[in-house]
Amino acid sequence: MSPEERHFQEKIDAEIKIEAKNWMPEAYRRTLIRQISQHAHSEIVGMLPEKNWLTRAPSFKRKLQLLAKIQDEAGHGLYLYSAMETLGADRDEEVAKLHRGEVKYSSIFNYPTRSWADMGTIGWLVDGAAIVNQVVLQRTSYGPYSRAMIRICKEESFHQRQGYEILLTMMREGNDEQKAMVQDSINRFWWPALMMFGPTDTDSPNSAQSMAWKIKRMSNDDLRQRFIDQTIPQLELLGCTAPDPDLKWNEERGHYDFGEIDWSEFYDVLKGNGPCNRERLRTRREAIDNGDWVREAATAYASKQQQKQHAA
Amino acid sequence: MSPEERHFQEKIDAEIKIEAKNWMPEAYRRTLIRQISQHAHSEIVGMLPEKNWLTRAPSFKRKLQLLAKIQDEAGHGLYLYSAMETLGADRDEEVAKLHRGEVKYSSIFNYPTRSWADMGTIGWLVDGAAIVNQVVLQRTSYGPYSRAMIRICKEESFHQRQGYEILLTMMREGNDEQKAMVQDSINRFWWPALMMFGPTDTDSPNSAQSMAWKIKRMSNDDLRQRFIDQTIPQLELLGCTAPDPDLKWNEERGHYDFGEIDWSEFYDVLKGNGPCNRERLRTRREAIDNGDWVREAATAYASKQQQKQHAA
Amino acid sequence: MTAQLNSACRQALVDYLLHLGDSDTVMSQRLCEWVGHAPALEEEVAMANVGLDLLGQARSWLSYAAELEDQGRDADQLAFLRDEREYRNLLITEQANGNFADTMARQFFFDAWHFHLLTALCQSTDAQVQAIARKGLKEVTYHLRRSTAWIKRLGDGTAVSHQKMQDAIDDIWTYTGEMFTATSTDPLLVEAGIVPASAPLQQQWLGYVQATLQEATLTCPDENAYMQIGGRQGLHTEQLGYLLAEMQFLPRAYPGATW
Amino acid sequence: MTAQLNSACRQALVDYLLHLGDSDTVMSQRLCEWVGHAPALEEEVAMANVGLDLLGQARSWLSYAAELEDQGRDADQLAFLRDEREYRNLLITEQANGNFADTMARQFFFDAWHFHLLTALCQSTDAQVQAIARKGLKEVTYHLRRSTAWIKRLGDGTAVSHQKMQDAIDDIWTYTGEMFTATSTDPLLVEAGIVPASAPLQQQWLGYVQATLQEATLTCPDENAYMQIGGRQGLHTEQLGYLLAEMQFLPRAYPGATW
Repeated sequence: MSPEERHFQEKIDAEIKIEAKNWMPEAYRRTLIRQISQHAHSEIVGMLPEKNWLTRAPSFKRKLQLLAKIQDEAGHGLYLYSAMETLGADRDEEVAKLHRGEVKYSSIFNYPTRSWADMGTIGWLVDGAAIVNQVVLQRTSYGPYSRAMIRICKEESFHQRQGYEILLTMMREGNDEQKAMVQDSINRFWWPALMMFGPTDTDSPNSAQSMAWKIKRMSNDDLRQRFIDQTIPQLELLGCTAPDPDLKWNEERGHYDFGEIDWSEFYDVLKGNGPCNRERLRTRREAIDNGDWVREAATAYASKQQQKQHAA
Repeated sequence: MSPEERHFQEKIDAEIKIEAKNWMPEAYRRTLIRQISQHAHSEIVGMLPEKNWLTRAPSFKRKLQLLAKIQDEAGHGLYLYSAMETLGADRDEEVAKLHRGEVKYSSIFNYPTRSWADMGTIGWLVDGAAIVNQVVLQRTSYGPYSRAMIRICKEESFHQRQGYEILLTMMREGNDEQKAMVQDSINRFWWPALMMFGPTDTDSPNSAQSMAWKIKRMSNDDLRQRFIDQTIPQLELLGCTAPDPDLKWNEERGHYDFGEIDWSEFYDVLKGNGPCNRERLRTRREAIDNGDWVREAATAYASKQQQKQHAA
Repeated sequence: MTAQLNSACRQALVDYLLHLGDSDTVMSQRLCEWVGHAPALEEEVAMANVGLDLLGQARSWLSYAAELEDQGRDADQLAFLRDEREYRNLLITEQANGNFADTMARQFFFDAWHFHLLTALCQSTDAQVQAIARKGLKEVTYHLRRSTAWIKRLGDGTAVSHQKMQDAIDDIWTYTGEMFTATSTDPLLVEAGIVPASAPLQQQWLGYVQATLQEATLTCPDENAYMQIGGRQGLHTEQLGYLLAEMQFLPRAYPGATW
Repeated sequence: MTAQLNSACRQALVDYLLHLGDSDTVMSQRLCEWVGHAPALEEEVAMANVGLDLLGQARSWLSYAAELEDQGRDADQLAFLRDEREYRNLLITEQANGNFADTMARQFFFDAWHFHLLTALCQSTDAQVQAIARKGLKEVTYHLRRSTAWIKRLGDGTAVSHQKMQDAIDDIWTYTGEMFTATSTDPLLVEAGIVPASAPLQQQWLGYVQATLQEATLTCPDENAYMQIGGRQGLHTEQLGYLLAEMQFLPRAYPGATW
């Protein structure tokens, strides 16, 4: 280990944040760029399944909430890309990698939103799972990422409560069709939400280094267990069930036991075979391609303005 | 008058049809091409206001009827372009003239369809007005046009009855909202339908020659009066009213009197200022432009096939 | 004949009829969207013609489903008042029109399935299914001839049309596998001789498709590629909801009205 | 203050409020359609922001309309259960998004009207109108600043953007005149000092628009060109029906449901 590396690891061990200008191992930088860009891409792609019901939101209140949530997500994307750029990466280049299929975004957004209840379930389960992850990441070792997480977590918690409230309203004040919509939505998103924490620890070979660098701070399986434990009481309060016959409280462990996750589905979706992988990427690619002339115009205008100022 | 001209006019006077291979004055040919192409264009553009409710037709029965009607109109367009081509004109060239705004189609199709009732009103009033015109044109002097008219009139009468039946169903079996929809639709289409017969005879300078050639066989005003006279009893049977306070039976004339037509609106729409002129032309232009590569492919394939047959 | 069906079989048949009727309904709605936008006047006529046939078949299948279901609903109520989650159409039918090649790829794969399925249904032990299939087969024979001709024209037309046609085929391929999946209750119907088994159907379809694409100088995608399914379980792509919102607007906005 | 309105004036005000609320609702819906499709992430945020503001204003106007109307309806029922013929929005708001220049032309003309109108409504003799206008004006000031900036950027950007921007302006111009037309009952409101007269508003609008377009190196179309009207009478273009079918789907499909 070089003196720089030793010094770096000592800071990490002492819970001192690494900042943009500090020396860091190249692999640390690369791992972070990859992770933050994936996180940013997920915020942006994650707008699409919600947009699918935005134009069909059933009331002013719900439409305002949903649009505000989507706007927050675009904002999260912006913070995260900024945090990523402190590491010397370029936003456009990372987005191009996404569009070429070289980087991923969270697989959960490859599932379609099939009813209004999905707007509740995404807020509650999907954002809920994201928060469990992000709460831990608030203590991640890289300063700008950690600070972005703190800001994002606050807003996400708000979204999660809103999502839960959508479902609660449908279960408590809704008719039978609406209640069925909620249960159906939970049935469809339950397992994909559990998959959001990634493969089981035994199949997650890169985790060890990330843990040592404190980029990651808890294992996939521990995060997943934490999510399940905190979610089941909320599920019961809704009066709904999880589509998992093996789910039950284990007094001994002090945790819920749960059934086997169908990892073949996870890997299928990851490979591009989810129901919406193609649509999501196509939508994003077209948005950027169709916007080429707009961004070019803005650049041209800005440089004309600058020239005028110089001339004056 | 040359001997050819005399012979031609004698045939006209004797009610002998002029056929494609017969000699005819150049102006007769040009007038006919213009009239038939406008008629054909009207069939095609006329599909668009109906298409606007096709995807929202309220039942299988109505959707089947409407789609069949639209299909008939495309068919009418085909006959009419064929009749026109017997005069040496080219369909693509005439369509290009339409798209360049050099030729018109019936102004009635520049009005939007704002409710389902408009599907009834267009069938009843608009096709009804067209039929009054076309019934007379069955006796027009040019053979291919006359025969096309005979075929078209049969189908149009069927459409007219269907349109009327749509309105009758809404008035007799409908709720108050549906009845209001019908009356509103009649209010909107009444005057434009009357304008379909063109300007008053005093403002219609080209009519005399067309009458002599028996391309036209009744004056605009006579056709309009005939339409009104036959329509009012149907209007009364519906239990609706016309938006014309001056409309009343004139015992002496044996016809209905009616109010002054707002010709400024007629000329505005003709000039391109109707509510839908731009959309209609744009839709047609884009359809043909977007289809360029398809038609080119079909031509290329056909010539490849021909070459293969020659080679074999 | 319907009296002889036991209740499980009857329910299975209702489900199957909804699948057929909904697929025809949605496909027809997509064709309606083309009106006024076709690349040539002759195609306006042809697309309307196919749309009409499918709409008529949809009504027949749904009328029979309503009759068997026996809950006082008619074909219109089934088509215009069920929400997305209850729709049983094939996912391929709800895919957006795209360009003319996209529409033709969708149509061709659908027609080839439809033709071989109706051919088999002409031998159904259920007289009503048989009657509807016989009537429909005449129409679908023409549909398939037409879409096959377009695949060849576009595939073996110009370089531009070839590329567009290949892209269209590659793009929609993932929705073709679903046509040969069975629900848990389909075997009851197969056993009763009411509907054909999927496996031989798939072989016929694939043979026809491969031969046509080859003649059209196009590459047939991998038959073992990953396939999207879900339509028969009411699990649709995000496109269907919009289609239904538009199609069902009037019956939803004016409940109980007669039109 | 509402108690002091006589019944004719009250009806006129309800109508005017529907006009404001519906215009904001429809404009916001069009902006919602852009989500995920904007040319840059910053624009996603900005468009959502404008859409949110307009949606909030729509709710305020319609809530007040519902209160004055006093028929037991609320803002949601007004927005989600009225059909096209009852909608009172400006035709410009319902025009399709087109490309980014089309959307910006629509937004700019609307914002310039909106800004000058709300400025005037800040002096309304109706306290509630005044309060909603004051709150809205802050938001609309930003909207106008943003759309003005885009008109300049695209107009004086590249040759391509200049052409697209000019085409967009020429195309939507025919829908701008309607913003300054009055209904038969508007004079009651003008007389009561509740709303401003249109003529001075139009002059302010035109001055601002002409100056901006000039700076953007764009040509301002003829102010005396033929103008399409009808929105305030519920006479809409063929675009609104589809927008409402989508927007109103859930409340129509599940009557009376709480969400």
